[in-house]
Amino acid sequence: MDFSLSDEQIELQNLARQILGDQTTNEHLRDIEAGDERFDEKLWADLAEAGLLGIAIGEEQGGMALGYESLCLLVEEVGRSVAPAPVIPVLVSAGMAIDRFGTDEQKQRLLPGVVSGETMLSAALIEPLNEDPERPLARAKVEGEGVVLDGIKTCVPFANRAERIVMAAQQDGGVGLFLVDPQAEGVALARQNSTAGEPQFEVRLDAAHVASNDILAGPEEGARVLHWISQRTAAANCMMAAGVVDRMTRMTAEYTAEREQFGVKIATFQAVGQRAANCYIDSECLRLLAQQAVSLLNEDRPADDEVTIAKMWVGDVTHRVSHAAQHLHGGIGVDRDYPLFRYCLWAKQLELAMGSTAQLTARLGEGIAREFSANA
Amino acid sequence: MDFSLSDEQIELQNLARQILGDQTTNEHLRDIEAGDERFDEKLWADLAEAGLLGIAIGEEQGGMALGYESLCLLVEEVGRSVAPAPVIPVLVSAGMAIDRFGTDEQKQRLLPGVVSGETMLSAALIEPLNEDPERPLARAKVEGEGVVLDGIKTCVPFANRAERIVMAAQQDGGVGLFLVDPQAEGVALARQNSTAGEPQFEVRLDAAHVASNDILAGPEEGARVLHWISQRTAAANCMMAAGVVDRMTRMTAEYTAEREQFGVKIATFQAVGQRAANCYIDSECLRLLAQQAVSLLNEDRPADDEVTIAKMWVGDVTHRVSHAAQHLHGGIGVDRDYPLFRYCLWAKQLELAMGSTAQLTARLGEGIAREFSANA
Amino acid sequence: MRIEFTPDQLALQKELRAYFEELVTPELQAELDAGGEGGGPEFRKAMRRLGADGWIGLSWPKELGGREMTPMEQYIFTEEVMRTGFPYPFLTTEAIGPVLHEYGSDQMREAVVMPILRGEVVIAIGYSEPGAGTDLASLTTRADRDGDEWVINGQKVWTSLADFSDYIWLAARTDPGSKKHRGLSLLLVPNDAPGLTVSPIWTMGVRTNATYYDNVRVPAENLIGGEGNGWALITGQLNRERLSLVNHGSADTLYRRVAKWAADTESPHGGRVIDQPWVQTNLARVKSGLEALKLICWKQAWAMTEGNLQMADASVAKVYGTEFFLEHYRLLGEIVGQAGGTIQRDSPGEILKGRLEFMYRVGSILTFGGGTNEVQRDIISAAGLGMPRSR
Amino acid sequence: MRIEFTPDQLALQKELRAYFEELVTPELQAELDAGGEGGGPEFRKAMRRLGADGWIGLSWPKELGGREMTPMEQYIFTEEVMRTGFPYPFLTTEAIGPVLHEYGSDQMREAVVMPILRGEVVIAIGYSEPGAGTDLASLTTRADRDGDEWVINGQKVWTSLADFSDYIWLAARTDPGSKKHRGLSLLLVPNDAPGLTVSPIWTMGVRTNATYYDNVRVPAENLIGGEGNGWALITGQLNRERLSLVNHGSADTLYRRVAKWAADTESPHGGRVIDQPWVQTNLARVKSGLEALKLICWKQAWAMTEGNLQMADASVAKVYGTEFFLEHYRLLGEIVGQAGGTIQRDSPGEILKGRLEFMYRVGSILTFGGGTNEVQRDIISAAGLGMPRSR
Repeated sequence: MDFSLSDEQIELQNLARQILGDQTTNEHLRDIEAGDERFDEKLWADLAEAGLLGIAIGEEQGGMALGYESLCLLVEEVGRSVAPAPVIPVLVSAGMAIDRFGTDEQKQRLLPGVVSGETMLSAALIEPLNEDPERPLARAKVEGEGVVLDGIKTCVPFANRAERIVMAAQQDGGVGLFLVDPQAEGVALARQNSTAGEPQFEVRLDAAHVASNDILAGPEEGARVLHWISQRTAAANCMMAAGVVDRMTRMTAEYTAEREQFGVKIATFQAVGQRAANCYIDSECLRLLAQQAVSLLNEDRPADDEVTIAKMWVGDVTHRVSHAAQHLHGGIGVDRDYPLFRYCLWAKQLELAMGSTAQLTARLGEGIAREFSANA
Repeated sequence: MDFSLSDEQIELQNLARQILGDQTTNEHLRDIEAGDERFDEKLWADLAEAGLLGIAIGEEQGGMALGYESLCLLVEEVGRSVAPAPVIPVLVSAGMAIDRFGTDEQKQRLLPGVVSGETMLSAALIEPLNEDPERPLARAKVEGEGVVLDGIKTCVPFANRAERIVMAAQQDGGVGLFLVDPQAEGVALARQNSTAGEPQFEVRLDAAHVASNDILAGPEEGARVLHWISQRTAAANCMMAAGVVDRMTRMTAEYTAEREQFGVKIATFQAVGQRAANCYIDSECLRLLAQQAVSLLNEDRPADDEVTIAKMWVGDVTHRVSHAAQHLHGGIGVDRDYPLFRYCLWAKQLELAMGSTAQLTARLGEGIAREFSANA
Repeated sequence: MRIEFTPDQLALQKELRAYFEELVTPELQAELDAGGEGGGPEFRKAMRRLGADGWIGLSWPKELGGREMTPMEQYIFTEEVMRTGFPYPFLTTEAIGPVLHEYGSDQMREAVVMPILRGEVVIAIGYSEPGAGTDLASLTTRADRDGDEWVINGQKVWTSLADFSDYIWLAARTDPGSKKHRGLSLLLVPNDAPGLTVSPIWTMGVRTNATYYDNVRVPAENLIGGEGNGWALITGQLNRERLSLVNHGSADTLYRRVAKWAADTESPHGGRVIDQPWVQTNLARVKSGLEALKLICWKQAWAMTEGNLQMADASVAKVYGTEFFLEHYRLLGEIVGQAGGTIQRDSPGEILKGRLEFMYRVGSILTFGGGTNEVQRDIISAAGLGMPRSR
Repeated sequence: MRIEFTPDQLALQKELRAYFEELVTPELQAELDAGGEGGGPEFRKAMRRLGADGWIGLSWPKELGGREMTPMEQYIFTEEVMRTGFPYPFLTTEAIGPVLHEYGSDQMREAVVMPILRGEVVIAIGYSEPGAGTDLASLTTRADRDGDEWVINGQKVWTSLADFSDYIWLAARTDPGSKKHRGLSLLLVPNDAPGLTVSPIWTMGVRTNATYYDNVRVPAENLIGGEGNGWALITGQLNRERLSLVNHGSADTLYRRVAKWAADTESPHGGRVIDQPWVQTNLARVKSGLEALKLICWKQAWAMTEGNLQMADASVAKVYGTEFFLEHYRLLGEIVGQAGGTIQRDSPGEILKGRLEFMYRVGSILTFGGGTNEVQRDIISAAGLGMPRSR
């Protein structure tokens, strides 16, 4: 049993904190958000420069091969700073999946650019009215050496900038996983405005051709790979949420320790302190659950329930802490001139992505029924 | 729209408060509870003397025919005083049902004694592993003019003292309702200790014979009558819970306004006041919901959802307020020398009787799905 | 007890529902869907029509052109307005209008009050300041007498509607040495007064405003209700505001829209969205919470009609309603999922016009706005339960 | 990070689980099922066997006959004990024993400490008084020096186990003029001391006791740890108590029992109890809450092993655990229904030996016992978040 980080991980964490902290001042984020897309090219380049984009990418591709758990420390810091840096789609859902399951050619073609910050990737995990990443409705038909895709994906982050988008489709014999070029013929992108401001796209596939060297997994192994990606994306979301929630909680403690009403610091009202304590408890629980899921996945151990439970907690905790933080701040908490609102918007996004608490509770319950029936 | 009581109802309420208040001092209840059964014969006689047992029984039987809503005022006061007086089983589940659906002979035989306090009745609404009152598993077989019953009923209050127990059984063509003599051959009672201390019994029916004049409803109308009884029993439980919760809340306010720790009244800790305020809000919501259900049933209007929702709130509110009251009292709250514990025990009993919140939520949800599907 | 609408009340509800269905034209709906809290040309047109049809001034005496409605009837009106989502300026028509009529000059009655009744005037509220939110009595904006005028200097925040309103109903300190709630007065400031600037505060949801007062001059008669009498008027208005904050109508409409959507929408893996037990559970929890909200609102409207509203009960409504709304949006948001909860209106793939996405962003101000819920709970434990106050 | 037991830890867990399965004979189980917190002959027998097998004194140095276990290993032991429901006297063996060994006389080591290690002695805690619960430092029971003895006068409440314990570990004021936490000392009082009377307090759940001290005399050496040093010993012990209060083992066992019952039990209208979606939802909510509890406990045990336990985190465990338990019992209680939740053990129709009925009645003391949760939250906001204190 060990809850501590290695020295190497602590170094990574400090490095990430430093780079992200410097470049996510309220003023700077406001400038970025005044632009067309909530993305900070310089920050991305700096993360690349520091090697952080290669944390979980193999050394042969220029990465550091330090694994998923270490990468999730970066993800947590992105949450803590709400940096406009798509670490989960690029590095977890797509980058790590290619590093693990891709052909040598795919790795060599795509990953060095990811490490250097020049290549963006993304993953398309949900579809309209079908938010279960593991049961895609899109269809793939073999055509020659490649496949042809039809279907719609939705809420795909940064699809416009991605060199390739990882996506799944039903095909004869199972589920296949493909690296789709968003600029290819038959692929149409439509911009979607999302709560958190992350640029997202609806991706329509109309007989979109995927060449054979862009097949990530065939129907025999696709389901397993897709499960692998879903789990790691979900657990990374949990770590990001842990960062968001931790910062919201501390920001609230800091603000109420300064803000005066009725001649006293409002933190000295017991109702304020007790509610902040609830946020602390929630934040602590969420981080532990996220860490457990991440550390098990890091060692490729079974973690289905652990991931589901961590994601269930994300929904509850983001909801509770986001509202508590806004409430204890009062008006300034929703003012776009003060940094809290970004955390609240990301909290909502993370609450609903990769399954809502109600839905996941039902799923976990079904699993429990199976588990105890098998025992019976 | 009118939330007020009539002058007559206010008189009844005051009368009930006076009689119940006088006879439910902590000392007196302790004496009663030291006995074999938690039942106060003198109190019951006094309620009869004051006419309160006849509130909802027809004038021809010696009652006042003031209806269900007025009876529920008495029920609420029994909750508020945790009096050892089985008003719901005797007066609501059995008495009102016989008054409404019984034959003249049944009414004349049983109800004058109920009004005078000499005749006790009860109702057996649940069975082992089958807590849906409207779907009995017991079986009735016609035999001559009467029927023969087989099955098991559980948690039947005061079965030992009842002249007749209202109970339902499946029979050819539907559900029948019967007035069962607990002393009859083929009926065996086994005492059950219950959380609230109410004497309850498992009632085993082994070819128990019911004479034709003890049939309350035949298979054509039994389901309707059973629904009528279930709803009124459930809504009366809600009113009793409203009384219990109101008293727990006020007792907590009174205690914390007196109790000192750290040199101050503990009520002046904001965390204490805020939590007591939550109890007040819960208590207010519960009373309104219970009143709505009761007032609709009083006029024989449809109230299925209203009763279900009120009962759902009973589960949530009794749980929350009971724990808040115990917590804010500290140790004395669980001490059987101080009166709070009785309210907490009744709170638990009422929480789980007539359906738990989780179960009823599922049922209400099914109804909503039907409602909106029909609209579609 | 009779916990149902009377036939007359049902008839009024029906009349209003039909009226509003007609009032909200597709053009108005489009303007409302585009966000904001009113002020557009369609909004103005609808207000004038409401005035012409005699629906403004519900609570006013008939001799003033009002309807002399009971609070119960006003509640029914409010609920139907809220169902449509129309940003009816209740504070202008029901709170400030009557005060202006009672205390204003004849000239002001002609110039402001009659136009309010005709639906031509909207008034913004200028109370909060950067350092005076929950502790409103500590505000520092001042108005100094200079001959026949008051000269106003200071800054307000959360002056919602000020970007399109005709006047601002401003709280200022007219006795500079006074402290807390003494020495405050209310002034009616025309939006076009020189020295007044309005600058937007963009929140997570809608726009509100900061307003700056740099030697803004208003005639002496624009101080309403007497010098130093501001606090009573402010608190009276806050109590009234609280009533329209927690209304059952809009929450019920949203529930029905989501339930209908779930019943009408096929799930790609078979069945409809509403066939899933967890969806049913969420809907049931919403319905159960709504039922309590409805009864709290009804009881409050009834108690006001009877002249019998308890202080604690008004606070119960504020706390319960505002906290329920947050649960409500969340439970419904889970049903519409990531797409319904995070894709904004007018983006491809949005669900129910992005309504749940929007409600999350605007809904969170209610627990501290209109008197923070901690203060309300302090009121409940003191006034409702007789407990000694915390401080 | 490695958020799993190591192979050694798993082996210890396995060893203990097998050991306790054997230790809890049917006779002992029957005695435990009959309620109470120990003290019966089977309990005494099991304690002596635990002593003989070297399982007492986990945290003690080896030279004292202890096991020198790390806090992580102690946690595993505690969890396995809690799974069985055996009322192991942790405070006697892990908190008071070592203090007596450190500060007690040789004679006392022989007469009390060694018997503790052999499982022959149980000690009750006498801290709370009628007027000193949460505010423990205001206690008034006094001990006055008279020659070679201390003379004790006063009254304690919540002296659990005193009805069968061998000693009472008593907090008393030895400096009569002192206030609050100064001037308090701890004394070991034999249960058979003249002038000591024990009278039951019957609670909703188990029995506890009031203890009365009427000129009770104990030798001077029975004051342990130095005159006036009581407060540090008391708070140290309370911190330790908090750890065994919120343990994952018993809650997890109850969850598994109910889930297994629901999977094994046919529903009369078709299917099994566990096939109902709402039952699955309740179980999932329990499991999700248990998972957090498990990790909080693990982290705490790990942090103690590393010598790195944060003050706020110990309070997080206390608050989260005790409030979760109440939800836990309720969610499981709904599954077993009215019969399972309200019919007591040994009545016909009870479910799972009335366990859920019982847990409701005893479970509610934890949120205020062991340091009330409001105080814990004050600690969290101050120590964990650096917020200024309320008072």
